[in-house]
Amino acid sequence: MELTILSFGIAKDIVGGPQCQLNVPAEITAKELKAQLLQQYPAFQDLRSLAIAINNTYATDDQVISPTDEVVLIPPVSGG
Amino acid sequence: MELTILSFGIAKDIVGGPQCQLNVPAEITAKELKAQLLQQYPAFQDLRSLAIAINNTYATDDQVISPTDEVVLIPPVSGG
Amino acid sequence: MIDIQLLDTPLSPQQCLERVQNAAAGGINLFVGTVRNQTKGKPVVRLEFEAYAPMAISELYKIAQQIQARWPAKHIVIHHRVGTLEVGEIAVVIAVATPHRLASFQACQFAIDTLKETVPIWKKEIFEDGEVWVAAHP
Amino acid sequence: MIDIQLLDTPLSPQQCLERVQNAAAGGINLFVGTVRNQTKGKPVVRLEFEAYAPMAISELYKIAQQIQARWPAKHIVIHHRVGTLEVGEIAVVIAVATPHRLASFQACQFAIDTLKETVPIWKKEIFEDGEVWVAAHP
Repeated sequence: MELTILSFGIAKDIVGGPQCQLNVPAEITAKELKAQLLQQYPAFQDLRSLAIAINNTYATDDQVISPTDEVVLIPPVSGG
Repeated sequence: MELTILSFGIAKDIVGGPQCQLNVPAEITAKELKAQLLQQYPAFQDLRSLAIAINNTYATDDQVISPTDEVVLIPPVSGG
Repeated sequence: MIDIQLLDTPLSPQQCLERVQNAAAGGINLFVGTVRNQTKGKPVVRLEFEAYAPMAISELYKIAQQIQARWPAKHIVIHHRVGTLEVGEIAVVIAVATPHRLASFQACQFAIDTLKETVPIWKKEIFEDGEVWVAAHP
Repeated sequence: MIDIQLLDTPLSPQQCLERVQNAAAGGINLFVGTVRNQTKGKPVVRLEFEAYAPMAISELYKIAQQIQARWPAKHIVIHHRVGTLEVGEIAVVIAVATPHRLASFQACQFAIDTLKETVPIWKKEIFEDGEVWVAAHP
């Protein structure tokens, strides 16, 4: 399936913009998506962390992503 | 010697005003002055603490008081 | 009362304080995070804050709710700035009012510590010769 | 910069904050102590604060100096109110600015904890049916 992924901070620089399309297997989990991203964009491997948010909440590793979910890449946060 | 003693807070209520005169032996120490006060005004015995300040500083027990010192009774503080 | 805001205009600590003040409060702790003029000795020109707004607000609410579950903090305000900030400007204000003072310190410190770990806000430091996303790399 | 004041007029947290703000500070902690509407369930009508002023100022300076010896706190403000205060009014404001946030929390908490132990200021709570010098008796 085709997934639209939003990015912020350094993730935006790594994928080349605030939004990208990714072709992923159906019923992919957050953990699998992350693995695919680390392979497709090796620069993610240099980060302190990379989290996936689904619909405004941190995803659990085994959470299944549906095509209508809002999927967001969360590189290490640095607010405050 | 005659000593002028300033009082604040509940100490003022106990000695009956912001200032009182006390007849004490020459070269009295802070500890001895305190003992005399506890005897002369037994209500001081009910307080959590009673400190003596000499010239704007907490006195040590063995500090000798001279007639020109500013002597102040410091009952338990409660600022803030 | 929980008041969470992301703002692209200057923050007002005074307003945050007034919002938490109440007759049952004895202690109010306010944390104000400002933009420092240097990082590891290197002069900072300005900062840029970016937020994933809906989730940032949701995570900030969670922090406030966790505080209310752990401490008797009736009123909590967390305002975070986004956009471009000059040196000395205020990036975040956290205000917590509690009946006794210790809880206000603990709750406010919990808020800023947790904010820095969980809230999707990112800070880019702009130096004279480049820029860095703060804390992105180990 | 150390700014210590005993005032018989309302305190301004905003002014205290502005005085400690500086370009090298990353964290500012502000503690605001206010008059609670009750003590152990008994409604408080008002408070009266009395200070042995010269020594209170001297002891507050000592606290600020101890802070500067222990933490990198360039600027410290402690303003304490004296006289009659109504419920909700501000009795004390402490502001500490440090390069990093943890020190600002620690130093500010040290200041209020030590103030309550050493500074010759006394608080009388006025109830509807009497008055009590706070903490005088065990």
